[in-house]
Amino acid sequence: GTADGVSAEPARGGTLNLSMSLDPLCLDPHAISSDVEQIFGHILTDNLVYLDDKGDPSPWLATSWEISPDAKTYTFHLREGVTFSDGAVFDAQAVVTNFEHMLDPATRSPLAGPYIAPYEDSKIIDDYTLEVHLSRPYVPFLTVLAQGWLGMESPKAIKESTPAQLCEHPVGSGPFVLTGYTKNQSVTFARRADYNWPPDLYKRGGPAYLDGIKVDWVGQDAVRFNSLVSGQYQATGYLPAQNAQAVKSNPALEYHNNNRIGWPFTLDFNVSRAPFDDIDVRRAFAASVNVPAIIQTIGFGQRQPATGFLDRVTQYYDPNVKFPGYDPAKANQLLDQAGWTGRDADGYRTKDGKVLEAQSPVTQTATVSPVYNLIQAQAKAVGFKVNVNLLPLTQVTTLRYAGDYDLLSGVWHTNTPDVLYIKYATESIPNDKRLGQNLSHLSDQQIDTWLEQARQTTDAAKLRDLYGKVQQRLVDLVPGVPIYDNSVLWATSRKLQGVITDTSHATPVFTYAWLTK
Amino acid sequence: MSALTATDAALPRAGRVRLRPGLILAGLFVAAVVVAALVPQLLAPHDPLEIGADGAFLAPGGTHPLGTDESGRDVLSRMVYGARPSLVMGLGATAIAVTGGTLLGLIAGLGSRLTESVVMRLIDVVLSIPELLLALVVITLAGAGSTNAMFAVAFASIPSYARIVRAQTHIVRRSIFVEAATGLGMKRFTVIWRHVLPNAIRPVLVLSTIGIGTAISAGAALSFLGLGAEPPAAEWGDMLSNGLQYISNDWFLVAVPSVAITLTVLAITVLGREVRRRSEGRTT
Amino acid sequence: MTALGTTGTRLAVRPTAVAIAKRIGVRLIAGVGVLWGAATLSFIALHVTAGDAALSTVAGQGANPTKEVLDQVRRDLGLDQPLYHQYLDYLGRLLHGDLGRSYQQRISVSQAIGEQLGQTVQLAVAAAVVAVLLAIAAAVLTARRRPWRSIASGVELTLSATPTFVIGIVLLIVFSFTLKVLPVSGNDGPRALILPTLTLALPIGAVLAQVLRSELEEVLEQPFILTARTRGMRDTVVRVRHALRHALVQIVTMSGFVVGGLLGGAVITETLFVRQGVGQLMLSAVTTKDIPMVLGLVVFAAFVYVLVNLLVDIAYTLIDPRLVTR
Amino acid sequence: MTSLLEVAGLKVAFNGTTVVDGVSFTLERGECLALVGESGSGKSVTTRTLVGLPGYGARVHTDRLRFDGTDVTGFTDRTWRRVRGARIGFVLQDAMASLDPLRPVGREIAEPLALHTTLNRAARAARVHELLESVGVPEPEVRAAQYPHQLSGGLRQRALIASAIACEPELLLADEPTTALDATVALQVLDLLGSLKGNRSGLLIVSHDLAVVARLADRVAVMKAGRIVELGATDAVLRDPQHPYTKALLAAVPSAHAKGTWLSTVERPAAAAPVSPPAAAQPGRPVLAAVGLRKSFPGPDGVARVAVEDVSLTLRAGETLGIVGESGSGKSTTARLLLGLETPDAGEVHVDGTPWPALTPEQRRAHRRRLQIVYQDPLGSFDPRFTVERVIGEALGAAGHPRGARRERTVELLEMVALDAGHLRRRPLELSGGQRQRVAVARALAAEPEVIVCDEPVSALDVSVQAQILDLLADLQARLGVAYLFISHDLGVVYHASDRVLVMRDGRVLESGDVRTVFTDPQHDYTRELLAAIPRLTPQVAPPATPLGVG
Ligand SMILES: Nc1ncnc2c1ncn2[C@@H]1O[C@H](COP(=O)(O)OP(=O)(O)OP(=O)(O)O)[C@@H](O)[C@H]1O
Ligand SMILES: Nc1ncnc2c1ncn2[C@@H]1O[C@H](COP(=O)(O)OP(=O)(O)OP(=O)(O)O)[C@@H](O)[C@H]1O
Ligand SMILES: [Mg+2]
Ligand SMILES: [Mg+2]
Repeated sequence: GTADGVSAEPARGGTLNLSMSLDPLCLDPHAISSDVEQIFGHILTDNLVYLDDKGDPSPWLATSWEISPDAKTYTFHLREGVTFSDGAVFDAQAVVTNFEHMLDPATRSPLAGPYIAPYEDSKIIDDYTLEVHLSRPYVPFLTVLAQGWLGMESPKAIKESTPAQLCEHPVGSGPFVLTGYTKNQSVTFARRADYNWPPDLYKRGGPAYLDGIKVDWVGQDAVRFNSLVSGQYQATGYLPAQNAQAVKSNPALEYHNNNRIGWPFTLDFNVSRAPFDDIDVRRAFAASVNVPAIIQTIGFGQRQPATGFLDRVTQYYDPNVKFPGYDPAKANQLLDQAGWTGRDADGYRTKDGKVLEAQSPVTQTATVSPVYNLIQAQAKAVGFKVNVNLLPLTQVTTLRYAGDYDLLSGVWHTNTPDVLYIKYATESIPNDKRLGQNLSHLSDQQIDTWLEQARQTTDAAKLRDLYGKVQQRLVDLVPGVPIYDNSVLWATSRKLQGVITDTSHATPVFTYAWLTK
Repeated sequence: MSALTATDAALPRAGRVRLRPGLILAGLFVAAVVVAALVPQLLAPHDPLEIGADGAFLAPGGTHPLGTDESGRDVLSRMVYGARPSLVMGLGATAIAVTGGTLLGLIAGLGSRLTESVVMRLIDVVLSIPELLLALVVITLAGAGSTNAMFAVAFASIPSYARIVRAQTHIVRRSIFVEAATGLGMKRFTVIWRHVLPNAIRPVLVLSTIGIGTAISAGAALSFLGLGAEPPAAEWGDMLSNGLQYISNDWFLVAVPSVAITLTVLAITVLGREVRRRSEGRTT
Repeated sequence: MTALGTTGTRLAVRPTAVAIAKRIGVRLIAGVGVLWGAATLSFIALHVTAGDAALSTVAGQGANPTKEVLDQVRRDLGLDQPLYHQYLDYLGRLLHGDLGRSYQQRISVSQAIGEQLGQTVQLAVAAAVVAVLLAIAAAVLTARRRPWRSIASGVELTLSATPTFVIGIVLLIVFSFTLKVLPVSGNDGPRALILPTLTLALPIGAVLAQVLRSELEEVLEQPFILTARTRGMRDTVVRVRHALRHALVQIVTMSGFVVGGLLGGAVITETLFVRQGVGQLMLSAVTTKDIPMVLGLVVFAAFVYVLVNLLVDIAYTLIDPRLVTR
Repeated sequence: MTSLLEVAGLKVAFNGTTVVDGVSFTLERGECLALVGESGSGKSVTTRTLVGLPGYGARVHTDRLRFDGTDVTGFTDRTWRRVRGARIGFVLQDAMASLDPLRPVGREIAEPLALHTTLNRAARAARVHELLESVGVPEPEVRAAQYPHQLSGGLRQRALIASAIACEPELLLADEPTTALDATVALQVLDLLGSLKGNRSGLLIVSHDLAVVARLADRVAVMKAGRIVELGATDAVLRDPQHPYTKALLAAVPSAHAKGTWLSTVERPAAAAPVSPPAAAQPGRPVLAAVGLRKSFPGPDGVARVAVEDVSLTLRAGETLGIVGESGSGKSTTARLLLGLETPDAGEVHVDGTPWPALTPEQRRAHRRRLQIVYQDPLGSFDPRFTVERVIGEALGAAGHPRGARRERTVELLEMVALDAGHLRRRPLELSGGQRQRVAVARALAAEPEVIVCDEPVSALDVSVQAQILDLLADLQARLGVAYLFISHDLGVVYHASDRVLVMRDGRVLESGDVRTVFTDPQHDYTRELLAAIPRLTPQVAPPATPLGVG
């Protein structure tokens, strides 16, 4: 914002009207997995650490820390003078209460708890020094603490409220305080006058400039875009890609397309069963997908094609690893080679009377992304039948954990390359004892070893090497087809200045944003 | 003897038809929709699923008379191919609903008092849930998809048909001509089969012609909410909700299916009303 | 004289009150039956379906919960109990007016419905009023008046055949996207209510107008209308004072249709205009299999149905004295 | 002095069809003119045109139309409104439907007062009570607060008249004021109307029945097909009709002729002559007999209402037994009990000596066929989808006729009821009232019955059509020897058609016996009252009825 020099001098006051697409239905960051929380996280709560521009943790509410050589004990030195908006004091006990709240099953934490799953216990050294013990080496622990879902909440509120109440009214130490929440409609925040503990990287201090923020949920893409254009809102999240061009050419608006850290939008193959248990079939399918065409159609040129299984802004992303591209001739050749040489009446390949087909359960929504149509059409061109089954969310979820599918699509946004552990470690395969995100059911010993080693070191060179090898190995094993890098599209009014882009989530931070008159 | 007939007034014979222009237009439109449903390849210039090489959001003209959609598919062809699911929805749902409704209505209307009250209370219960909610629940049970949507729409309209049949059965059962037939010494079953059934079903059949339009509209609404047809099948409601996303890019994507649905429902309604009018003995 | 007049009125009224009370009593009992039936049917229906509600509660896309969390949720929701147990439990709570807690929102269903109800009621009432007024105006002004009658009935036919969402989209495009005179979305302010209200009201109003007009025309054929004319009454007064009341009976009869249409239309209108309300709640509850919420909404809808029927019954007896004593 | 009303060359057409074709007459003050003629002859249209309300889509042309000397042809709607209700009162044809069912009758009666006078609400209420009293409504305060459906037909008709005379109009038009009423009530209404004329106001009364107006009118105008075919003093017209149509109308009044007389003007079918002498002379075996029948129905409030109480009767082969009684007296219920369509609460019905309950279903069906019924409403008794051929064919089938021979027999039957084969393909809706009634008779005959129950077979018909049906029935009895149970509330018709008669009231038989005996020497007060109300052609002195007068 400031670069345009419209108004370099911050002005105080005004309420920011922000439109978002979907209410998480719970505002307690520990209890939800919604993307929206990354914005709220930094409105309501502060984190122990903040990532620097290299992706390494830097101080925020924790001023410094030490890691034991076995990577299992972390000693945090905490910032003094921080208070929660209900008056509770931020100290070592508060941090412990937060960790325990994240892990308490009653919280039903879908993300925060699992991110610190190795947490065992803590020892309070003094009011502002805390020693945390993990059950196993887990260096990414520090990094994930920078995520919005792991923001610090008031221990008083945690103790005095039921989890459901906390959903309605979480209390943090952030620059704004929750003042009103109507489910599915709007949530309002007011500035906290005594806020003075932003991360140094914000390069500003003191309370926020805005008097308040009002967030409305506007589900329809077309309506959200048009209400932005009409001036009803000064900022809009999840800008529909099809409207990007219009925003760019609108002099009153500013366009933001920020790449995010994590796992790109990928089609996972279920490698545990036919037909994708055959690596040739996987390779063939991958070669049949025309990624640039898909991106052009669904991304309106706003997305970058993925090059491998990590988004390119992720730490230790290896630009030399290249996922092979669209090559229908090769796809046909591989399928012939795999024995799928017959053809049925519709032109689909068969082997021993069986049609080459894949089941792809997709959550039904009013508008299903055209990506499935495109993939279906492209696969058909090489004789591969993709059945897109639109199902209610519940049934898709049930199928997902039961492993009953051939193709599943998704993204995984986080702030650490350890996402590869979440997605591809054998330990992450769902089974009846554990839920997990390794939906391709890939189980590779080498990958497991490298990912485990990466969890034990802070040595950048070693990490680069380990993650590089994993990325290459994944390209070789083809557990899926990476399609495009995950990015977040935003539009803001030119009247809104001083928006900071968050280093973990690439979302806007409004702490020191202001509205010009 | 024939002199007695002198008092016979000249009476209008039924079947004299006066066609109004609206009726003709409606008839032609429905005919076109039927042709599109039966042999879409006759009217459609392209394969509705084919993702064209010439790109998305093409303006109308050239090889794409109505342009292309977000995936580069030909809009005209999709519109033409969309006729079939709509008609199948309209006819299928109505047929199921009328059959179910007639059965229930007859059971209630001819059965014992106990049977009647059980059936009617059941119908009351179903009727107490708004149609769309009922359809949504049915789809939650069965999953989305055009067949399930058809059953959902049908299921939701069974009660109203059943009520009509039951009420009609009651009227017919007590009507003098049924008594007259009984008075001729005919068997109960014969009387029911020959007189009660056909007369009880009649109004429902007439109403169902209008019901077809309503069912098409309801089916499109489900697709619009994302609970109907499965992509990439061309279906009007689905085209519409997709097009709505791109309304700022190309309003044609919304206009085409809107007009198609509206005109089809309108034309069927116009014809249905004419059928009803005729059945009530009005000729103008 | 006046005293005697009152006696006469009382004579006519006394059996009325008793008769109405009796009718209401019978209706209430039937209504409870309907509520129970609706609750039971949907309970069975929802529990028979595929899909694990606990999973969808905490394990949607992007979530990575632990097994303990999932088990905890199952316990919290009572999903680990046998089905008959869950049913009896549910009925028991229902008897106390407790609809249970929403899986997704983690608040009580009555609270969730209560929070959204205001918006929907606002929309529905506005739409109902607009629909009825438009219908009455159209019918009274155009019944048996030649060129206007055809024009109005053509417009009505088109509107009643146009799906709600198409009407909404057209209004949005014209007034919000193109003319930019009305807000695109939102729940606040009367201006944001205009387009959704019209969207909901137009098709319903069109159907009502058609029914009303044909009813009016039928009434206008009646001898008592001619009688009123032979007394020297002017046409418009005859329409309003004599004919309209009869036609209103028809509107009362159709109130079931109107309420159903409003509730169903609300789902679509709220989706389209991104308004909050019971319709939205319904849609999201159904798609996420939020069982208590869906059940609550079904029971709520059934309750509205029972209530409306009751009111209709009372309205009938108020409008048409024949129904009481006949 | 100018005439009250002058009409010359009045023509009214609907959609190009002329329905009133050059009507001319005058009406003086203090005079009563009757307009008579069969249904559809244009009587109502003529009267409506007199107040400027000919109907939707009417085209009116008139050479002269003056009211009290003023030419009203150029009246605007506004001017008309000042005349209507104030100077011309109108009692519409359909009394049952001429009062707004949703408003108390008092409000309806007060309406002309509100429109044309400056009376306030209380004064209007007082005037309404006064008016009701003057038309002979007891307890006017109570009645004024009641709704039309709470009033009997007679009271409703009176209320309507009260509303028409509320502003003391100079001209009162009464269209069929007695059609819907029971004979006794009709008489009272006629007397009421008679008492209204006399001073300075004129009365125009419309009816399809010459006899009805005979006792009231000073002059009679006979209408046919939109024209006045005869106009003259009542006495003269009745005694010496000039136009053949008037003659036919007069001849068709059944009460004037005993059984066996041919009523209609059309020639008697050759095959039928001569009509056999009254069957009562040769009593046959009893085919239907009832002993102590009783039947009650649950009313809307759940309380049982007795419809038939202790009815016993015997119907012999070849005779006609008439049942008379006012509406609701249990006539139809008795018939249905006899036919076994309804089970009695007490008593027994014997068919050929066997009681219904003793019969097997098989035997019952056989018996049913032998007992046929012709309904008051023939249209409702046909399956609307069936053609005449199927209607009769079905009855033939029931009587065991083989399929192949049915067509021929159907044509025969149609000829018997004077319809030709051209009617075979028609559906009930495509037939006129008289034709439907004849098809109903043909169907009854098709089953080859011994008994035909005729439940009000002619009450919905015009006199001329009524005459044809009555003739037909008589002719068939003579030829086929069927027995009739003849139900009617019209004593004239029963007198004409029956050998023996049963008078019913409130479900009980008051009196029974040979029709001549009962009619000439009634034993019961009620029977006498009924008989007094029979319209007669010769104008008589009205029996001493309740004294009525306008206040
Ligand atoms: N509003 C109208 N539109 C068209 N035709 C009409 C209208 N009113 C009356 N007619 C026709 O005019 C003719 C005369 O009708 P009218 O009502 O005057 O008969 P009527 O002599 O009063 O008969 P009835 O004894 O049955 O009352 C009939 O054929 C009727 O169908
Ligand atoms: N099926 C029925 N249910 C209830 N009440 C009935 C039924 N049939 C007849 N009644 C009542 O029994 C009484 C006698 O009726 P019925 O039809 O025999 O009279 P009616 O003499 O034929 O009269 P009308 O001349 O009007 O035809 C009436 O009060 C009527 O309301
Ligand atoms: Mg008339
Ligand atoms: Mg009767």
